[in-house]
This record gives sequence, C-alpha cells and structure tokens, in this order.
Amino acid sequence: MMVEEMNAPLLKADNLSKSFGGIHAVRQVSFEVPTGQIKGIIGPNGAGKTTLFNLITGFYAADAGAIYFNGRTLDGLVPHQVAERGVARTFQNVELFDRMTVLENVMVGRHPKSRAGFISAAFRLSHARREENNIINKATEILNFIGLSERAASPSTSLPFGLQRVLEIGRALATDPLLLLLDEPASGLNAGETRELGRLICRIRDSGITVVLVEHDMSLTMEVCDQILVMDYGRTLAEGSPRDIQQDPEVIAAYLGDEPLA
Amino acid sequence: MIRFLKYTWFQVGSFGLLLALVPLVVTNRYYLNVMIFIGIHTLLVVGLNLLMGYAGQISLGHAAFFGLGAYTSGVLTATYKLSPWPAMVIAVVLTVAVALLVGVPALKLTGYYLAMATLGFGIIVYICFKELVWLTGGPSGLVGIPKLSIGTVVLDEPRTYYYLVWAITLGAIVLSLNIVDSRVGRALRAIHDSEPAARASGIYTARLKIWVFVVSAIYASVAGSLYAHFITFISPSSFDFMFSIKLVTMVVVGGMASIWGAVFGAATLTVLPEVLAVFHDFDIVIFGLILMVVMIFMPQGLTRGALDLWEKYRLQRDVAGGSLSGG
Amino acid sequence: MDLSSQILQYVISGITNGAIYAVIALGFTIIYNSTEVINFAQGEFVMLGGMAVIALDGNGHLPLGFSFLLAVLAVTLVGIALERFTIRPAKSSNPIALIIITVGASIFLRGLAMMFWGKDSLGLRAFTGSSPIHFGGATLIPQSLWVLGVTVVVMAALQFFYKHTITGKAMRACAFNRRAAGLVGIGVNRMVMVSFALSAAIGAAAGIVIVPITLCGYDVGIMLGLKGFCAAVLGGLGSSPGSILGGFLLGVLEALGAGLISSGFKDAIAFFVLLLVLFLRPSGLLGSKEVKRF
Amino acid sequence: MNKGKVGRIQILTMLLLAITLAWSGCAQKEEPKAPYKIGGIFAITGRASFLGEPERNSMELLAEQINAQGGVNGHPIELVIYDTEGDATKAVLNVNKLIEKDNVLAIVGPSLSGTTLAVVPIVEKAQVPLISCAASVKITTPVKKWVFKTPQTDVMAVAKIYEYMQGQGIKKIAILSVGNAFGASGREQLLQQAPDYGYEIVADEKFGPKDTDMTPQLTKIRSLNPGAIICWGTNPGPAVVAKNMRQLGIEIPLYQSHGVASKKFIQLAGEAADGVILPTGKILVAGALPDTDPQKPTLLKYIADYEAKYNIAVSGFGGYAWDGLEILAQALEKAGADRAKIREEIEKITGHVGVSGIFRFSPQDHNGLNKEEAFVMVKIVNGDWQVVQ
Repeated sequence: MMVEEMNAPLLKADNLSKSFGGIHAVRQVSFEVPTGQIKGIIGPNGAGKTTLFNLITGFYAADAGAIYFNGRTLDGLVPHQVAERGVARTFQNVELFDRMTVLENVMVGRHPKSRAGFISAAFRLSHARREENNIINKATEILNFIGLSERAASPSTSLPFGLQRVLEIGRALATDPLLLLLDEPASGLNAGETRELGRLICRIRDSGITVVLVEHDMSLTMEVCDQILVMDYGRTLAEGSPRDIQQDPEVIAAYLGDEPLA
Repeated sequence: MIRFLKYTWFQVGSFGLLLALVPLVVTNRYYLNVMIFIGIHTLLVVGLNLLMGYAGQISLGHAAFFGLGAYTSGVLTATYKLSPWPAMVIAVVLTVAVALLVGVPALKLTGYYLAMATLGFGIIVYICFKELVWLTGGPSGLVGIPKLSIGTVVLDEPRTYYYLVWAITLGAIVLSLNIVDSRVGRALRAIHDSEPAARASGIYTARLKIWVFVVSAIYASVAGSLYAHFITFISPSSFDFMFSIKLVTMVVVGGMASIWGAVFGAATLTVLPEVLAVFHDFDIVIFGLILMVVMIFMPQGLTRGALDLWEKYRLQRDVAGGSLSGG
Repeated sequence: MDLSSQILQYVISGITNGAIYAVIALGFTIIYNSTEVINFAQGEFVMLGGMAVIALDGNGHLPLGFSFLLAVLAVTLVGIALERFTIRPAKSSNPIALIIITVGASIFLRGLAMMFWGKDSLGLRAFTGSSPIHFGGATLIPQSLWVLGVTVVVMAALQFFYKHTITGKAMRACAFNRRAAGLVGIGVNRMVMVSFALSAAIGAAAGIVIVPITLCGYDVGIMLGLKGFCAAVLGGLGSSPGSILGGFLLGVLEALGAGLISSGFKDAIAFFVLLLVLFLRPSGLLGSKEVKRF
Repeated sequence: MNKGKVGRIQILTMLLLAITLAWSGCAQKEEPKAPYKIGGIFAITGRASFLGEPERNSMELLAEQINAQGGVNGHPIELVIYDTEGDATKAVLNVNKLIEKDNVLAIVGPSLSGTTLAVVPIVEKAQVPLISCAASVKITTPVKKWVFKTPQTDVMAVAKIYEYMQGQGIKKIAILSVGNAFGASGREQLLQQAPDYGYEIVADEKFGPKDTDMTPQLTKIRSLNPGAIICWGTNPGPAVVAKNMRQLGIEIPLYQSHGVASKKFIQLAGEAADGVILPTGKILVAGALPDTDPQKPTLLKYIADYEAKYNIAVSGFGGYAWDGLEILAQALEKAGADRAKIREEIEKITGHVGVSGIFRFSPQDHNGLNKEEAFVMVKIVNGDWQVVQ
C-alpha cells in the first residue's frame, strides 16, 4: 500500500468496545488511520459506525480499549477537548445552528482557536476586537473554500439540504482540524450533489487534513476512499482498499444477505 | 459587519438620548416611578434573556437572585449600617457564590429537570426570606433601608434615581449587546441551537452555561439592590414564584434572544398592569392568556415575531424587485 | 403522648397527603409519557375538581356520588380542551415554550376559577361521618380512608386500562416510541388527547376527595401541582410505580419534617429533597428512562 | 394569518402607549378645585382581597352618603381608588400616582402592614396624610408625623386574649401562626407579651398561607401538653387548624385572632368552629351589645347601610376604611383643602365614635384606640358569636 512508509498513524483505535444495556454497539474494534488519507467506514444500519464516532469524539466513554490521536491518548477527554486536539466532526442528522447566518455558523467553528471571554467580550477590549476580525477573515476564507461565500449573510436554514451538509463541513474545517470525521455526509443528497461532495472531500484531503468517512453510499466511498473498514454488528468485518473490499466474500455476503452472519 | 456595529451604537446612542430627555418632559413622579421600575425590570430581563433566550437554559427561580441582591443590600444597610455601595458589591459577591453553588449541579440538567431545579431553588430561597426572621424581618418585611447617595448627594428624588437606574441598565444593555455579538455570544446561541454540535465545535458548554447563569444572577442581584434602595422596604412576597414567572413572561413577550426585545418586554409588562387596572380581577386571566397565545403562535416572542415578518416582507420585496439572483 | 404514637400520627397525615401527591404525580406521568410535556396546569385540575364538586353539591343538592361523577366529567372536558387549544396548536416542541404555555394555562384557569367562584375558600361535608377513629395512640378520620380508597381505585383502574384495553395498550406503545406507534397506525394525536383527559380526570378525583379535609380555593392548585411534580421526579419521571412511591414518600417526609424539624421550613424540606434527587440521581428512585443528555 | 395577528398586537401596544402618554399630558393640567379629592389604596384583588374589597366598598358607600348630604362644607368628595394586589411595588407606584397624578388631599389605606410600611417613606416625604387600614403596631409606633391608622393593633388583640385567659387558669400555651405578615406580627406580640402574664410558650409552630394540613404541627403540640392553643392567621388556614384539632381529638381550648372574625370562618370550619374563642371588633356582635354602648348606633347603621347597598354580609374589615374616611371628613371640615392642616386636625380628633372603636388621637398616639373599647371576646356557640367576659 502506498502509505505504508508513513510514520505513526494519526488516529489509532485499539480494541474498542461499547455496549448499551445488553446491546454491544462496538466490540473490540481496532484500526488505524494514517495521516493524509481518506478512510471510509461502511456497514449496514446499526453496525456501530456512529457509536464509533461518538467514542472518538468523546461523546461516549469506551467500556474497554483505547484511542490514540497524534500520538496521545484521547481517553477521558470530553468533546470540546477532543475538538481542541484537532478532531472535528459532522453529524448524521445535520446539526446546524438554526438561528445563525451561514457565516456565523462557520465563525462558531473558530471557538477552539480563539480566547475572548465574557469580560473582554463585554467591554470590547482591543484584543477581542482583533480576534473577532481574525475570526471573520478565517470564516470568510472557509466559505470561499466550500463555495458558500455568496450565501454568507443568509440564515443557515435557508440553504438547501445539500448545502447545509456542506456548511456543516465548513464549520468543522474552521476548527483547523488535523482529522475530520464525516458522519454519512451523502445521505439525503442526489447524485449530482454527492459527486460535488466527493470532490470537496478530496480537496480537503489535499489541503492536508485526514478524513474519516462513515457512509452508506457505496459509490461515494469507493470513489474517494483510500482505505475502507467494514463493520457489522459492532465488529470489524474487513479492512482494505476499495478494490479489496468489493471482492471480499464476507462483505458481499453481509451486504447481499446471502447467509446469516454469526 | 462594521456597518452592523455602527448600527448598534446608533441604536444605543439614540435610546440613551431618549432616556436622558424623558425627565425633562415628564416631571410627574408617578411616571418617573414607572420608568424606574421599567429600568429595574429591564436589567433583570436582559440578564435572564442571556440565559434563556441566548443559551436556551430556563430559570424558573430568578426572583431568588433578585431577592438575594435586595436582601443582602437591605440587611447590610438597614441592620448593620453599612453604606449602600459596598453593600451592593457584597450582594453581588454573595449572589455569585450562591449561583455557582446551585448552577454547577443544576446546569448539568436540561429541559424540565432544569426548570424544576431552578424552581425548587427559588422556592427554598423565598422560604428562607420568610423564615429567617432574625435576619430578614420575616414576612413582615425589612424597613429602614437607606436611599442611595453619590458622594454627599442623596438620590431621593425620582428624577435622580431614574438617571442612576437607567445609567446602570443602559450600561448592562451595552455589555449584553457586546457579549451577544462576540465569540461568547455565538457560543451561547450555539448551545441553544444544538448542544452536541456546540461541543463538537470545541465549546466547553458545561462551563459556559454556568458562566452565563452567574452573569444573569449578577444582573438580577444589582437590580435587587437598586429595588431595595429605591422603595426602602422589602418583604418576601416581592420575590416569590409568581415574580419568577413574570420575569419569564417579560422575556417571552419581548422575545427570546433579543436584547432590545427585553426592554420592550419589561416595559410592556410593567405598564400593562397599570393600564389593565380597570379590569381588576381580569388581569390574571389576561396575563395567562398572553403567556399562552404568545408562546403558541410566536414562540420567538413578540418583537422577534414582528422582525421575522419584516424579514419575510423584505425578502419578498427584494425578490419582486429582482435584486436576488434566483439562488 | 409518646414519640412512637407521635410518629405514627405524622405517618398517617403523611400518607393521606402523600396519596394526593401520588395521584397528581401519576397525572404528570401519564401526560409526560405520551407527549414528553410536563403539564404545569396539573394542579389546576385538582383545584377545578374540588371547586366543581362544591358547586354541584352545594347548589344543585345532587346526590354526592352524582356530583362526584359530574365534576370529574367536567374537569375531563377541561383537560381535553387544554390539549386541543394549547398543546396541539403549539408550533414549538421546545421544552421552554411548552413549560411557559402550561404555566400560562394554569394561571388562566386559576383566574377563571376566581372569577367564577370568588376568592374565598370553600368547604364540603365529609363523605361519611367525621368522628375520628383511634388506634395505637393516633387518630384517623374516615375521609382519609376515602382518600386512600380512591387513590387505590385510581391506580388499579389505571393499571387495568394500560394492561387490558386496546387504548391503554396503544398509549403504552406511544410512551415507548411515538414514531413507531404512529407507523403501526396508532393515532398518536388521539392518544395525546386521551392522556390529557385521563390525567384531568384523576386529578379531579383527587381534588374531590380531599376537599372535606382541606377546603378548596381558587389558588390551591399551584402548590399541589408543584408538590405532585416533586413526587414525580422523586420517583422517576415517567414511571408510574415511581410516581406512587414518590408521592407517599414526599407526603411522609413532609409530615415528619414539619413535626420533628420545623413547620416553617416544611415546604423547603420538600423542595430540598427534590434538588438532592435532581442533583444526585436525576432519574429518580424508580426511573427507567435515561435523563436526556442532549 | 400569523401576520395579521402580529400587526394587531403591535397596534394595540402602540395604542396603549399612546394612551399612557396622553395621560401624562393630562396630568400636567390643573384639576378643578371644587371637589375634595381623597385617595384610597387597598388590596382589592390578590391574596388579601378579603380585606381590600370591603374596604373599598365601605369607602365608596360613605362618600356617597356624604355627597348626598351636600358634601363637606359644600365640597363634594371625589374618591380615587387603586388596587395594590397586596404587592409592595404596586403600592409604591399607586401611592405616587395618587399624590403626583391625582393630587389627592389625603389617602386611606393600604390594607396590609407590609404595603403600608412600604409607602410610609413616600407620604412622609410628600407630606400627605395617610390613614392606614393595616393591623401592625409598627405603623404608628414610633409615631410618624403623617401616618395614622384605624384598625386595632395586634398588641391589643394579644393583650385581650391573654387577659381573658388569666381567668381560665392556663399556664402553658402553644402558638400556631401563619407565615405571612399578619401571622408574623401576631406571633411576635404573643411571644413578647407572654412573660408579662406569666405564660410559658411551649410550642411555636407555623403553617403556610395555603397549607391544607396542620396535623403534624398539632401532633407535636399535643405531645407538649399545653393548656391552650392560640392560632394567628387569616382564612382558610385557621379553619383547617380547627378541623384538624377535632380530627386529632385535641380538646384543649382553641383561641383565634381577630383575623378570622367573619362568618366565613364558621362556614369553613363547620362544627369544628364551636368553642373557638377570639377577640373581635364589636361589629360582629353589634346586635347583642347593650344599648348603653356608645358604638351600637354607629355599628347598626353601618351594617344596615352596607348590607342594603352591596347585598352581602358585612365583614369586620370594611369598617377600617369607613372610619378612615369619616375621620378625614371631620378634619376636612375644619381644615379645608390643605394637607398640613388636615393632618393637624386629625391629631386633634378625640372621642370620635367609629366602627372599630372610639378614637382619641394625640400627637403621641396616631391610632387612638384602647383595647377595652376596641375588642370584645367572643366564643362560637352553635355556629354563632356569643360575647364572653
């Protein structure tokens, strides 16, 4: 594989497990994401993909196992701390800030990269004003990058659904992440929008950000991913390049439902 | 953005000017008194709106902080003969301590649980005002609270007190406008709209919620001190559950997440009972109706609802004028 | 009088009041389970039940049983109207909005009751005699037995309704998963209305049985409603057995607190317990549903 | 549809504001001098409406009678009455309104001790005579130059009860008071005066204004074996106390305050009211007073007129406002439209026979009542009042 010679992986999950009540959402899952790659995670509904994201980003605490990011463990960190380390994410059911404009949504993403608190904000101290200008500049830059600068002043809810997904990605980019986790970014998009999204994801990768993608849409995954991890019933089913995965009999079985899996 | 900032300062400036001119035209003390109460209520509502309207965290016990401010100021000045200004500062410090004590565990809760926790807190504080007779004077109230003074000038005329209250309130409005239009303000609104997304964007939501709770408690405490030194007599019934509900109503009528709406809400609900006085017994019915109707049909509040309509109208006009490309 | 019979007396008082709290808490639970709305007007159903039965019994000279049924029916209609005209048209499902709507409704109902029946408290004769029953150094009045009896009947009827009727089963399905219930063809809107009707009816029943003991005025609903909510949270919001347990526990705690600690701080004790539960174990004693984190 | 609604509400608000502004405009103008303007400020709605409503009624009744007889020195009396809802903030606003906007000569009210204490600094500063209808002794002790009051104080009520109890051989007392200003003030007096009469307070319990069950407090009291229970509150709490005592089989005497001195208490407590002893103004037992009582004609006339006009039973509270306006009318007759002179004339009134007692004001006494004339002790027997001595 082409990335074998790279150094330590950016993200490493080691034997992760998480259960809710009696349901094992994630069981002993291990994988690595090398820097600069796009990694896809696929699997049927309920396979534990979103739970995996929630474990990485600190929304859930793992029952067992460990997550290493950029050489350090993420164990015990809560979401905002994970974000500060450089992990950004989107949500399966687009979670935008409804009462804000497009620009403001992206500006919120600058939160971990800025400092102004209640006092300096309340009295508009000079460093807060400077910082605010920087935030606006950076957010505008990102809107340009994702192609939404014309809609900067519109309410975020006025965007069509496809663009709302793009905006959510923009907000995540504003945190200057090293790693971007996308939770089913193509769901609800039409074919044209999905292709557009694929190009955006590649551009993000090209700008140096590592991407992990949870997805249903096989066409998108196969097209953009360097590596794919297949999950089923909380377990790792297979891992490899898109080509390998397409030919893996177990994966084919799971997807086509030829035979019941243990 | 810059244009927007200028716009805000223009609003504050003209509002301040208007306020400054009022006492020159209105010499009647009764109207000045009403204006003073509007000012005190505005201060309360602006603070509560930061919590409720912006951060989306409900408080059904805000009268407690108002009462803490009033009673701390009152007891320290009337019983222990401290001068009012330091008493006011001590009141703020005490209120912050209490707000932290309650806020840290309470703000881990959401929705109904938070509503109930703040409500329970409010009732407990109210009962303490009533039962700690040796300290607060109990249900009979606390008399002999001195008027405020600046230097050697005693502010015992409605007009001077009017200027003091509105100077403080206007200051609070400016601070709030600044907070709202900043990194912190965006973070607050983010919590309201989607807490998971806010956390994923690196916002330490738990701490921010506690801070905004504390800030709104400070506003309430200062308002309480101003109230106590104005009417010089306080009794527990001014700080009961119904007053908390009244504050929430002011926020709701004025509009969630709108600082100017808070001014409007406070003014309307202070003046309305005066105007409705002719209806006597009906006013409680009307009050309940307002709460229901506004929340059912305009959950964003009156001003917000009106603004939304204006936006819609402008959008339609622009579309008709062809200034928007079909997008 | 020795301490043990004193405590027995507190417990008896506590159980009588607790039964009422339990029924009010059940009302909260019924509505919460089908709509996730906390109905702050729950206490007003109790007040309306009490006022209605006084009006019917006092003016109409109807037989008590008939007044009882008529009063329950009237309040049930109020419950249905409340759902139909406030909860259903509400555009927002945001808890803050719904809290304020129901608080507004409770103030509105209170105001109407005041205009209708005036501001004075009113009383009602005891259902059966008023000479106290003595046992173990404590006393009990027959009306307390009525209160307990009606509480038990309400609980049993509710249990039967949930377990053995189609509507009841459908409501349980709604409580479990509204969307799924809607998908399998259960009329969720109708279930919501039924839950308001039920909760109004049992609230009214509670109001009616306590009037002979406690008197009734237009403004008794607030405190009763709040205490009922304390009970519901104490037991675990959304859990019926929890509501019942919470109600009795709160009643007894309150009576013991008033008798042994301080009668002035009695209500503070109830709310202090509420805060402790909320802070330490928000799911309550028997709560099954996890407290929502987002 | 939504649009229309907003529009209408906005317009309505504008209108309201416009009306308010218009009022402020009017207030600048001079009022015609002819009528004597008297302010009234009562808790007409809210928790204490049982006080405020009859007070307003009585004041309106008396003003009507005075005007029918040609007014005071030819000047008709014009009343301006506002509602405090029992709320201190409202009381302050409305007293200011009376003084500044309506320019009244004097004020009768407020109904409650709390609201009265809240407005005292205002009338003192504005130098307007105020005749309060509230009970607390703090209102006129120490004497405030511009403040008078007509109701009997709780000091007198407590003294009356304690005096009466001395004949009953009671030594240990339990107190049960309501958690509002009335209860707190009574409780304070009960505790304060007990040593003077040699009583021991064995229990000092409280209940909330809306509480519906007092058995825990009574159980505790029972365990302490007092000789009597004194309950200090206003309905409905005291009625519940009486009922709960029956339920618990507590058979020691129950004393109540003058706060329940109305038929309402008997209605609410039912059989349990029997045997309750309380101090009350003479109005409750007017018919049973000896003909030699100087207050009897006044009382009978007031009762007859009130019940004829309003068609509801008279209560013990309306008389406070009646006395207040009568006293004012007397002072006005001598002083004319001059606030300072009115105040002086009130202070000079001595021997005025009113509903609540015979008033003898002086610069040292702005209440002017004594407990012997102001109160009688009554016992409830078979649902009716009976004077006891």
